[in-house]
Amino acid sequence: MSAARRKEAAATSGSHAVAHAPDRDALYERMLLVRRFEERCVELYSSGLIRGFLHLYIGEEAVAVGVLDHLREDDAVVATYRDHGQALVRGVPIGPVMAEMLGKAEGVCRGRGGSMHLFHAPTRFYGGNGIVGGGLPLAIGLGLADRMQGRDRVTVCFFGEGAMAEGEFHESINLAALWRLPVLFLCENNLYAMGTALDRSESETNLAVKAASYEVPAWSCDGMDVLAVWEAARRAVELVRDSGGPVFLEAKTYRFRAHSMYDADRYREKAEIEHWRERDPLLLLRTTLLADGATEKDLEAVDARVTAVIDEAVAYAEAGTDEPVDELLTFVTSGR
Amino acid sequence: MSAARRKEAAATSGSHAVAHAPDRDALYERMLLVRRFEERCVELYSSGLIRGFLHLYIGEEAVAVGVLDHLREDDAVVATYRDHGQALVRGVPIGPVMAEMLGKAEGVCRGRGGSMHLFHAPTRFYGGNGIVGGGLPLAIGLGLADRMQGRDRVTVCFFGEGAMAEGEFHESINLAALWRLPVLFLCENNLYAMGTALDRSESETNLAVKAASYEVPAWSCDGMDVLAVWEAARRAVELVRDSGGPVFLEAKTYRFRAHSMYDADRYREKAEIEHWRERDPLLLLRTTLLADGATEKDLEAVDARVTAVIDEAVAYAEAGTDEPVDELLTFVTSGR
Amino acid sequence: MTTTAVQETTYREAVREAMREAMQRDERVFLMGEDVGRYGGGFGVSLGMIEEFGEVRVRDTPLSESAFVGAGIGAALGGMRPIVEVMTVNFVMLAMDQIVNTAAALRHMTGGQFSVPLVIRMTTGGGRQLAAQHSHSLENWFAHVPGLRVLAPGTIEDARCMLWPALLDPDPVVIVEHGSLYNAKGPAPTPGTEVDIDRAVVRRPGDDLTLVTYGGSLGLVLDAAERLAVEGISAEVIDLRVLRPLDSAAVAESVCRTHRAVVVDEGWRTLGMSAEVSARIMEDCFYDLDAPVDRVCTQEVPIPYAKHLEEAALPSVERVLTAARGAVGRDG
Amino acid sequence: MTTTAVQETTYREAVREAMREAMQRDERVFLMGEDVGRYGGGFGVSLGMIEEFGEVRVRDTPLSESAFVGAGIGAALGGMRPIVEVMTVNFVMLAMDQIVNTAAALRHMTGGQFSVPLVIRMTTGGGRQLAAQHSHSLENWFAHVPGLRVLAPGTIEDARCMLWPALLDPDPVVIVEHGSLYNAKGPAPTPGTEVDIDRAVVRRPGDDLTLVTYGGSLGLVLDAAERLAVEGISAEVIDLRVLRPLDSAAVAESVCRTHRAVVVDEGWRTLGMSAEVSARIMEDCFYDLDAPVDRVCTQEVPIPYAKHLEEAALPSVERVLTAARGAVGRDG
Ligand SMILES: Cc1ncc(C[n+]2csc(CCOP(=O)(O)OP(=O)(O)O)c2C)c(N)n1
Ligand SMILES: Cc1ncc(C[n+]2csc(CCOP(=O)(O)OP(=O)(O)O)c2C)c(N)n1
Ligand SMILES: [Mg+2]
Ligand SMILES: [Mg+2]
Repeated sequence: MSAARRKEAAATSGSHAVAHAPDRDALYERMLLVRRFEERCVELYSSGLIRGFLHLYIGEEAVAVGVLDHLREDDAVVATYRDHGQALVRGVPIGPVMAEMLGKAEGVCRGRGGSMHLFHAPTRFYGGNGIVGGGLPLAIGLGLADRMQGRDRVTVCFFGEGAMAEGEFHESINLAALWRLPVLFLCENNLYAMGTALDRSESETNLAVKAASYEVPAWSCDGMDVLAVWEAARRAVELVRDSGGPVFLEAKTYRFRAHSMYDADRYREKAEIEHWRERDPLLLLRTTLLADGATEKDLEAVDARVTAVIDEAVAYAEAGTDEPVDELLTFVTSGR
Repeated sequence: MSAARRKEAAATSGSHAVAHAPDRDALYERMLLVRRFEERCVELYSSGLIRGFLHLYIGEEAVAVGVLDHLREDDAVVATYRDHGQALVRGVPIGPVMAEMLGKAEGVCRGRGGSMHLFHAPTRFYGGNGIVGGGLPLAIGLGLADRMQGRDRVTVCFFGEGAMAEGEFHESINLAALWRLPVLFLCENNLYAMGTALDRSESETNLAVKAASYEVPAWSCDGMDVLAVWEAARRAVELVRDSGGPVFLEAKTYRFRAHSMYDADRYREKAEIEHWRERDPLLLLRTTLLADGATEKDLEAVDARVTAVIDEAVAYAEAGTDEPVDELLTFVTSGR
Repeated sequence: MTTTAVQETTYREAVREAMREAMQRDERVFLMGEDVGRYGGGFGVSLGMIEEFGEVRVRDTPLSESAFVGAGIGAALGGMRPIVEVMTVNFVMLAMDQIVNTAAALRHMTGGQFSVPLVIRMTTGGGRQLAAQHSHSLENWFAHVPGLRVLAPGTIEDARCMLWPALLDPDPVVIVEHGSLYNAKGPAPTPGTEVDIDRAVVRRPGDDLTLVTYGGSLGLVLDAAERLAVEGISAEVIDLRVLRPLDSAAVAESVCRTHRAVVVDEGWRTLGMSAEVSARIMEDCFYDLDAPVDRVCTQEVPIPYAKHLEEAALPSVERVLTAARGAVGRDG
Repeated sequence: MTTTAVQETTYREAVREAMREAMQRDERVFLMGEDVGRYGGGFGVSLGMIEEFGEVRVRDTPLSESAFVGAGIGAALGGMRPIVEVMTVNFVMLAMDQIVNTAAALRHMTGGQFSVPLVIRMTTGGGRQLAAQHSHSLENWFAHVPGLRVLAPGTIEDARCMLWPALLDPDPVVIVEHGSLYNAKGPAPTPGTEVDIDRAVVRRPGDDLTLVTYGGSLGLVLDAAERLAVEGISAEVIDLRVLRPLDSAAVAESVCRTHRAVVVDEGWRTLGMSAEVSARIMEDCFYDLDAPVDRVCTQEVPIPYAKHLEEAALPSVERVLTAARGAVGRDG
């Protein structure tokens, strides 16, 4: 998309840009979409249609949904290998996403990327990085380009709490603070990096305190409560946009599933998982919606709608074609 | 040196291990030795006998002298490319150090290392690293070995304030804090990394605050006042040894010379340099000594002694031989 | 099927047994890396070891490749014998400085005063649809660096038996384990088997041409040799297994006898291991060669996720057959 | 001496002029790296540029190689045209992950959606008594990686003229500048000179053998060719100058004509650039070769500080002469 087109698009994408109160129904539907999408992915993995690594976001949906609601179309998103949630919520078209998971030519990355590497230029979705912490330098670079070109865009960079031990985190947030780059550092603290608990990874486990030591405004929110995320992220995105400098936001969350499909999940207590499941973000919002007057039937209808969307995406993906093998070397360079 | 021999040596090296008050005369003499040594190096560089990079410690002598006085023989030192001061003060023999600068077979590293890479096994001097921040991981590994083997040794790791922006600093101090490794992180803050001023390198310029964010005890001292360094380092080394965990000490200092012999020093104000020269560590201690009763003649005698030692070292180095070229491939591997 | 007394094992178990044995024999040996403890290793290699040896000797590290590889260097200098696991080669780029500028250079740079008895293990290679960032084969980078020894165990026996001599080496050793080998099954090596970490080995004798390979490609090259035999082409298969120092003599001995060679490795073709092997054959066997040495490598493309594309990128039995036939002048 | 109108310049100034021109032509171009601003560049290359372009476009970075190289990638994606200076190749290992796993892989991994128009410049090589950690030549590592273009300007003209086309390339370009070239003097290229960043170039024609080289070794190879001429040996000198994609055709054309070749580069011999060139000559010219291709590279040792040892380690005119004489069968 050209800069001009993007500007225009941004101007018309009112719902995302200027909401002052959350649209709870929409948040619910988006979270459910991510949940059901990934549940379907598990099935497809079992039947061998999806292969490689598959990292599920189940349990963490409130984070992407609460955060990305505040972005304009011309803002940018940098994600990790656990990226289905961010991609779908950002608006990357679901059919091509599913086709990518299946390695089809119709996939967003024409089958080259797979689950870990979703990218989408039109929504400025910059992946999808399999290297822990690898997206951080790229994100500050996007911020640098915005600063140098005088644009008031925001780049949101997602990363796990485990990534904070990497040198890349340190170097990137320091540079962002020094140069005042408009980047939201969005830490998804799900307490584990594969099997490594936070307190075995960071000497300072209060991550907002840690980030604040870089002179970056930093705070935490309840990552299971989408409304709490929404509010915290609203402040954060606004502050980045208004100040032009970085902000750090920690969302305290939890993954209900194993790290990836290969993980036997030996390092966590069942009781701990159960405890967090009680705070399932879908459950929490569902309770609120019901209390606010929605009916079970309303919510079933949402589920049905979401399922239909996913069915369609799967059908699209399954009907997809294989990229011809003689295209193997396309896209290595521009071939200029 | 075998562990047994080292233990023995440590037991008899009383002067370094158990001093409760600084021996000011000795500190003065050591600082002067470093100063005169490097002044001689400049001459030798001009006459082409020393080549490559030469980074001078002139102005910063109080740091190495104040810190290393507290080490036992079985403790370890990790230095940077600006390592002449640390090496000499640690007790690496001056003749072989000078021979190394001249690339002679009689050099500590048989001419392979040069100025940036002084190493000395008997004094557990682990160099001499040309990669900024490169010594930090190695230092925590030495600490790890000590912890695993139940030894109460201390490893002092010197690095510049510029190194703190590197990912290696972050990863290393975090690991040291997590694993409680007996390492003293000794930051020589001379305000510049080549031409880059501290406030263009770190978003948080209070370096002790920065280090404390890793849950590591951290404080600063006046790096121009050797007695202040001595006292701060005494506490620091004691705390590392007693607690078994890491400590961070910042010495606020200044280099009077350019970064290296290639540097035209365009990035600093003359006035700034002059201002710091007034706090020359040798000048400060000299004033104290004179006030305490030493005479000009006493101090001249020290100078004469030091000069004689250096003359001898230079003579030793100049009389040194070239390593035979057919030894080129020796020491690449054990040749096992 | 068979009911012999020989115990079956896997490559994964062989690596684990090698580490267990080393830790039992020498208390200075310990294992550290990301998730080697509670998780049991990214590929399950160290499963159960933290229970057996405790968390002091099986150390989970934070995500800090540069620091924990460097800590391994320091610990080695401090008298320990660390085995550092870098989960996969894909992440080792973050620790490259420590490996090249410190571990490999230290002995020489210090005039022989210090050495770094460190073993760094890592999973390498593609073939499991892990896409561009998780399918690298960078053993050629390590093999370029003086001061390192680089081992590529391609069999269960080598996986089981190369670790101990690697730990005895006073110098840093990098061991690359191809990820698709972990599930390989076979008989457990008899206790006490000694394996050379200096020399290549002939895995299959032959007269018509030499196939040179190692690690993850060994299996497909042996398969290709089998099929060539059916076609009446007798291929000798050399498993380099030591990538540095490269055993050129073994390769030369074979090629000067067969007069033809194909080199197979999973790295990208340009400057992959095969380039060096080809250049050495040029130097050592030029006057004995009857055909140019050919290379079968990975196509020069970041490895794609889609199965059919990934397969097209990686070396295959078919591509080895084509090259081999070409070398002996059939269908060439 | 001469009073022609041709302006004298240096390699250093040529690089600077190239950057100045680019920044004048395209406001998206900017320079960032350690000490490129106030200090004027570790090797004085960017002296005066911060005064001319201001600190927004000539950006001093903290010591954070991974972050600022990665920031270059992001800035390129964000529409800028960054020139990132990594002070020397010795420090680029800290940024290797960003270069290989992101910059090089992105276009393919995204199915062609994104490209990374980034130029990364760095000083390389030895010869200045900087010892083991400051004398690397790792261009072969970059040349191994699909998705990168790698340039090695060995002349003032190339230093002056390769940057602009590199900036026009939609893909990441690594430019290695040998540190001992900066002071090289010669005529300034006439304005508007265009230089190819796809093709090698013949620097000296000859018939008896081909000497293939690039970058920091070009000078000594030309010297060697001069001396060979005196001995009656006519050596063609090919300057690869583009290390990826490698212009094998140019090499093959020459070698198939001269029937003999020596490849010279300053990397360690095993898996250095020469290995690939030798392997390609094997593939392209086997039946035309009259002698094995020889390589003159750096000895396999971390570069020592002492002058005589360093000289013994690096390629020299003498060593090229010996190899060349060997190749043509004199004193061989
Ligand atoms: C540099 C690097 N090291 C190791 C890995 C292997 N790995 C993949 S995910 C992961 C855990 C990351 O944890 P965290 O950052 O907390 O994110 P989460 O998976 O919890 O979302 C590890 C160790 C990797 N991909 N990259
Ligand atoms: C990783 C790395 N990057 C860049 C350099 C080049 N360099 C050498 S010293 C230096 C400045 C270091 O500053 P600081 O850490 O403050 O130490 P100081 O020189 O002031 O003692 C730089 C940039 C290097 N040697 N290593
Ligand atoms: Mg996590
Ligand atoms: Mg400094």
